[in-house]
Parts: sequence; C-alpha cells; structure tokens
Amino acid sequence: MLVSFGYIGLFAVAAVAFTLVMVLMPVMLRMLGIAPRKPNPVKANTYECGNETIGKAWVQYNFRYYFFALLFVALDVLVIFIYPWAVDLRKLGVPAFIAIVVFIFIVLVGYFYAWKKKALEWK
Amino acid sequence: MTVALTGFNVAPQITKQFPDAVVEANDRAVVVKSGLLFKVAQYLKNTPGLAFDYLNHISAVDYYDYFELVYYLVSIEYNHSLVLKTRCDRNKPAVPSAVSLWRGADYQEREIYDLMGITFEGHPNLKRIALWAGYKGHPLRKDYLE
Amino acid sequence: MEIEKVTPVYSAAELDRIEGQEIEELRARSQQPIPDPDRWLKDEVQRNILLTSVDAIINWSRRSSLWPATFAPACCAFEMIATAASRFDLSRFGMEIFRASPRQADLMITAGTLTWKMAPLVKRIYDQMAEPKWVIAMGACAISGGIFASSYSVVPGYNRIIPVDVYVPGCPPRPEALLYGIRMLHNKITKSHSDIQLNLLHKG
Amino acid sequence: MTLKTEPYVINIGPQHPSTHGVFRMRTTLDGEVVVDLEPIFGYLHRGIEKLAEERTYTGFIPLTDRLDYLSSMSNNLAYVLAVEKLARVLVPERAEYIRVIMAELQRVASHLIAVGSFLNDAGAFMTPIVYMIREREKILDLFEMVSGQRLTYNYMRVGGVSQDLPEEFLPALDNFLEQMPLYIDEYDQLLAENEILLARSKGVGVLNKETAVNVSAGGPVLRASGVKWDIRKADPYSIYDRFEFDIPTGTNGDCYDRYWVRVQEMRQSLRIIEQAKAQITSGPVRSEVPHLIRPPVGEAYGHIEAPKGELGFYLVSDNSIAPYRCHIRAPSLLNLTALRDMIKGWKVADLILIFGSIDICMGEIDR
Repeated sequence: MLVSFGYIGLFAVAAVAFTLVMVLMPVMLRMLGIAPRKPNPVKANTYECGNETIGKAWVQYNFRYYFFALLFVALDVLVIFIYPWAVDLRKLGVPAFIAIVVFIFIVLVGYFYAWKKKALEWK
Repeated sequence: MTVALTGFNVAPQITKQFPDAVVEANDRAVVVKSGLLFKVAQYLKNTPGLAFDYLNHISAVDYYDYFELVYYLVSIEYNHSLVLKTRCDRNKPAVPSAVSLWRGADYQEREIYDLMGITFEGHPNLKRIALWAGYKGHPLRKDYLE
Repeated sequence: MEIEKVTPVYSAAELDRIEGQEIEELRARSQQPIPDPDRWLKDEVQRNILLTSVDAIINWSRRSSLWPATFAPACCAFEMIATAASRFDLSRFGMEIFRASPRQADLMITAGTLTWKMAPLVKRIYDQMAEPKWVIAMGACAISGGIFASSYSVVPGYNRIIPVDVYVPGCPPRPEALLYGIRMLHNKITKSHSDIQLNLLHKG
Repeated sequence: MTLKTEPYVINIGPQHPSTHGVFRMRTTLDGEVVVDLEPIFGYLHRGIEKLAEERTYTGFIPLTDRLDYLSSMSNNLAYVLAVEKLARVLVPERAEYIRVIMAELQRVASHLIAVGSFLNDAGAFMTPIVYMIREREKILDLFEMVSGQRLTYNYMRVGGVSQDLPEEFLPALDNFLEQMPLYIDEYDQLLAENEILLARSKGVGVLNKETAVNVSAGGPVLRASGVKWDIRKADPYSIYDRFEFDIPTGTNGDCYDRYWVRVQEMRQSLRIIEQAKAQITSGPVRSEVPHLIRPPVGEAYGHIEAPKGELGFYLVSDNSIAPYRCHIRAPSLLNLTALRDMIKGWKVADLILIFGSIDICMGEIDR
C-alpha cells in the first residue's frame, strides 16, 4: 500500500520540479545575460494596433456583466462539488444520490431567485 | 444594355425645371451651374421618369483655369445613365455636397477635397481621407509641387 | 435601475492633428537610411573568435523558431500568406504561427508598401517587439519604394524607419524567394555572436 | 439610482489580423456593444492616380495590377477596356475569349480568398482559408502558365492580350474545371448548413435594399441585399452577351447572404469559363496598336464587374502619350460607406464578422 503512495510522491516532486524549471528558466537566462534586455519607453507602452491608446481604460462598465459572472461562479462551484460524487456514483449508492440532489436544489434556488429578479435580462 | 442618356435629351427637361441651370449640353454630358447643382441633382433623382437613384462615382479634373466635377449617375430601375458635370473656378473651389441625396458620395467627396482641394458645402465630416491632417497642398492639382 | 449613458466622445480632429504632427516630425527625421545591423560581420573579421558552444545552442534555438508578426499592408502580403499556406509551408522552418501582436513575435516581414502615414506606426510596432528581433524587407517597395518610389506619400524603403536585416527583392517576390530570404536570415543568426557578458564563464 | 456607464474608444488599427490590410477603425464601445465607428483610410495611399499622369497608357498597366491586388486580371481588363473605348481600338475575337476566361478565373480566386477570410473572421481559424488557398494555388498556376507571374500579371494590353495561350493551358484548364465544382460542393456541404455559421451570420449586419443603392454599394454586397444589378448583364462589355449565366441575389442582405452570393457566383463563373473554352476561336490575340498610343482629345469611362463590385476607370485624354486624368472607381471604398450603419448595436465579434463579409481590399481603397 505504502509503495503506491511512493509513486504519487515521486510524481508530485517531478511536477513541482518541472514547473519550477519552467518558471525560473527566463530568470536564469536573464541573470546569465543571455536574454538581451533593452527597455525603452515605447516598448513599455501598451500595444494597440500600432497607435496610441485613446482615453482611459479604467472605465465604468455596464453592471450586468458582474451579475453574469456571479451566477457563473455559483453554478461552476456546484459542478466542482459534483465531480467526486460522479466519479464513483454506483458504489456510493442512493444516500449519496439524495444528498447531491438536495445540494443541487439549494443552489438552483439561488439561480431561480436571480432569474426572477431579472438579473439575466440585459436592458 | 445601359442606355447612356446624352446631354441633348436631358437638357430640355432640366431647363424646363430650372431655366438658367444648363451651361452646356453635348452628346457626352450636361454641364450645370455649380450653384444649382444640388437642385438639379435632386430633380434628377426624384422625378419618376429619370429616377437616378444610384450615384456611380464622382471625379474631379483640373483644367488649369477651372475644376470640373463629373457625376456619373445611373438609374437601376430604367437602366440608363447620365453624366452630370459642373465647373467651379480655381481660386475659390466650392460645390454643394451631394451627401444628403446619395450617401455614397461621402467618402468620394472627402477624397476629392483631400487630393484636389475642392470644398463641399454641407458635407457632414469634410476632412482629409487619404493623407494626414497637416499635409500641405493638394497633390492631384496640376500645379502641385513636391 | 436605469443605466444612463454618459458619452464623452473623443475629439477626432484633435487626434488627427496630433497624428499628423507626429508624421511630419518622423518624415523630417528620417531622410537618411538607418545602417543595417551587420555587427556580426565586423566582429567576425576583426577578432576571428570561435563561437562558444553556448552561442551555438542559443543561435540554433533562436533560428529554428522565428515567429513572424502579421504585418501585411499590400500585395506582398498575399505572397507571404501563400508561403505560410500548405503549398510552400513556412512551418517547416518553425515559423508556424503568425503572431498578431509584436510582443510574441521575433521577426517582422514587412510585406508591402510603406507610406508616410503608416511610418510612425511601423516604428512603434518595431519598438514594441521583444529583443532579439529581426526584419526582412520583402518586395521592391520595402527595399526602395519600388514602382511607387516617385510618389509623394511613399517612404523609399523601410530602412528609413527601422533597421532591416535581409532584403528580398521582387514585386511581389515568389514564395521560394521569400523562403530563400528566410534561409539567409537563418545563416545570419547562426553566425551572430550574442553579446554575452558571461563573467561566470570567462575567468580571466 | 442611475448607473453611469462610460463608453471607451479602442483602435481596431492598421496592424490587425482581421482588417484585411491596413484599415483602421476608431470604435467607441459600450462594454461589448459597438456604439460608433470612425473608419480611417490612407495607410496605403500610394497616389496611383498622380502616378498615372506621368506614365504612358501602356506603362500604367503594371500599376493597375497593384490596385486590388487580389484581382489583378480584372483591374487590367477594366483599364484596358477604358483605353480602348477612348482610343476606339477593336479587339480580335480570340483575345476577347481569353480575357473572359482570365477575368472569370480571377473572380473565382478572389472569391475564394473572400469566403476564406470571412470564415476566418467567423472564428474558424485558418482551416477554411488554408483549404481555399490550396484551390487558389491551382488558379495561380494557370495564370503563371499564361503570364509568368503569380499575383501581378500585367497580362492584358490595349487591343488584346500580351501573348497567346501556351498549348498546355487548355488541358490544364480542363482538369481544373473538372475538380473545382467538387471542391465548391465540398465547401458548400460543410458550410451552408453549418450550425455555428448560421447562428453567427444569419441576420447579422443587415443592409437593406434602399440603403445599399443609396450608398452606391456594388458587387456581392449589393446583390446580397436583393438588388439584381450586375454590369455583365446590365451593361455587357466585351463578349459577355454571348454566354448565359444567372445572377445570384440574396434576400435579406445579411452576412450569410453575402457569403452565399459569393459561393454561387463562383459556380456561375465556372459555367462561363466552360462556355468560353468551348467557343474559343483561333486567330491573332492583339490588334495593331502603336506602343505609344495617343488617343484623341476626350474622355471615356470603362467599367467591368470586378469580384468586389463595379470597377471603373474614368480617363481624360489631351492627345498626349500619358492620360491627362485617370480616376479609379473603387468598389471597396463605396461598399465601406454602409459599414457604420451595418454594425451599430452589434458586438465587437460581430463587427469583425460584418467587416469580413464586405470583403474589401485596401489597395483599391487608398489607391
């Protein structure tokens, strides 16, 4: 039993090492002076198809976007919680199924509330 | 076959409507005073018999002592075409804009203003189209020096 | 909850005037062509140093995955697209994707006539490309203004605005000519001695 | 409680993957929705009309190739027709047939790029355009066989064409005409009822009939709005009255209709080439025209049905070897006039799609 955990540990170490190398590679190249570095003010400026940006970007958006975002997050988290159950639903049997149904029902109440409060209409 | 109406068979109708509008009429085109251009164009567009609802294109030609504007009008319904010309003098070239009649004239007039220097009164947004603001001179004029 | 529209519209005339001014200044400034960056030639001849193995690896890696920026003003653009398409495949040289933004591109193939109105934008796009970057001037218009050289609004050659590494003649150059130009650039990159101040490696 | 939302302005600028060249739009957006759009041209303005005044009539032909660089043969044909009308030059039979074959092949090639880049803007990134470029390469081989060039042919001359067809051209044209309908059917079968394309382009960017005529649009944009106006039928030039083909017109002038009209037009062009190839006669390909033509004083307007719309050359001559004035009617410039009211109220992604459906070429807009 312990051996299989060993493999997982090895796998975790390899994963972390790989990401670390990927992240540190540019930093290392920069320190060794291989990656050239010639900053200039125009390069730091934002790229907008070759011309200067107009007006400011920090603008007040339409509030409706945030409603959509909130609803999406709520239903997305619901899906994440269903995954562990969905992986092994025959073995978990009926009680787990009932629990999941109740859980989904609770989140759908929130969705229904937003629907009735016209959060989804655009105008 | 698009019937090219000559100046002769259209000029009488125009003179009946606007007595002193037609300056010259030959087999190729009818030349109209620039002051009355808008009224004549409106007449040509709206009369049922002529119905020139499609402005094919506008060109401007620099004949040294005057500019000549050539409006090539086409009627899709009757499939006939007419060349309407007008002349404006060189030092104060200004012609009424035809944008309110045919929206297709918008960019063409801006281009003629930009390259030839003829201003179009009543054009909603008359500024340079091909060159950049602050460009000195109008390149398509015959006396344009680099 | 009524959403009321506030419309602070920009003033188009003002922006045009500023851009026009910028074009006039750049036009006054760029009467002489910028010398081509052939630094690698001079170093090679003078000190005749061997490329370190680090250089070789770096040059190989840079050469074999040059990502071109989509800079396609005119007719040469369609020969460049034909080169990138399936018949004259550019991805054989690792130039698989045409990156739209200069940030992710290391090669600018200037496929088309450059006009003075476009010049400040080309300069800005070139400046916004990440180092190391190269430029292939594709087509007669890019080299010397080509068939439009005598026009009042055409820049006689990209090297007035940005340093150019490889010139590919033709109007438009055939895809094979462009591929030959890209191979020339590869040779140039192979011989280039990247200025590494490797104080770690160079002991003395 | 009123909620203030400020529109902000972005440049969909000259260097942009889907502006089909160096076209710039200063768009005012309210969130995703396009509120206003100001098109800016001129980034490819080479002053071709000024250069025309310092070139001889024959010397100007290479410059016409670079106008709408996707359909150089049609540009040559339009200019050469105008000069022949001006100088009253007759063209031998065989040259007329060759010109029709070349113009219609060029229409298929230009429409392939138009439909390919339209789908590219609709989100089918690179796949359809790479297939359609594969077909276009076959047409470019035919053109290369005839004129030696792939893109800027400089093939037609005043009074005919510069050289006769090589003998391996007609067999090559035969097997092209066998394959091409199968490819077009393949595209149609994949795309015509494609769920995503229908959802993205049906009813998007509608241009109704009256605005289309008022804005003097032309070509597929005008016919998609239901106006049956094609210069090949309305004012047949060269020998187009000898072939029978029909004019596909759309019904509600949206992006899907423009796409559909272009695909049908490709089929009609193949039909014309079929008939032209059958009726082609042998004989001289060029009438006796002095190299330095001096047309009589006067003016002429020659126009053809180019792939993007009605392309016309207005030439004024003062009996010298160079045109006194040469004005080019650019169909793309006029098709763009309606852009602003087509895109109002649509989202940014639809703006890119509508702009792609108009199919413009910056070479002839900025001249």
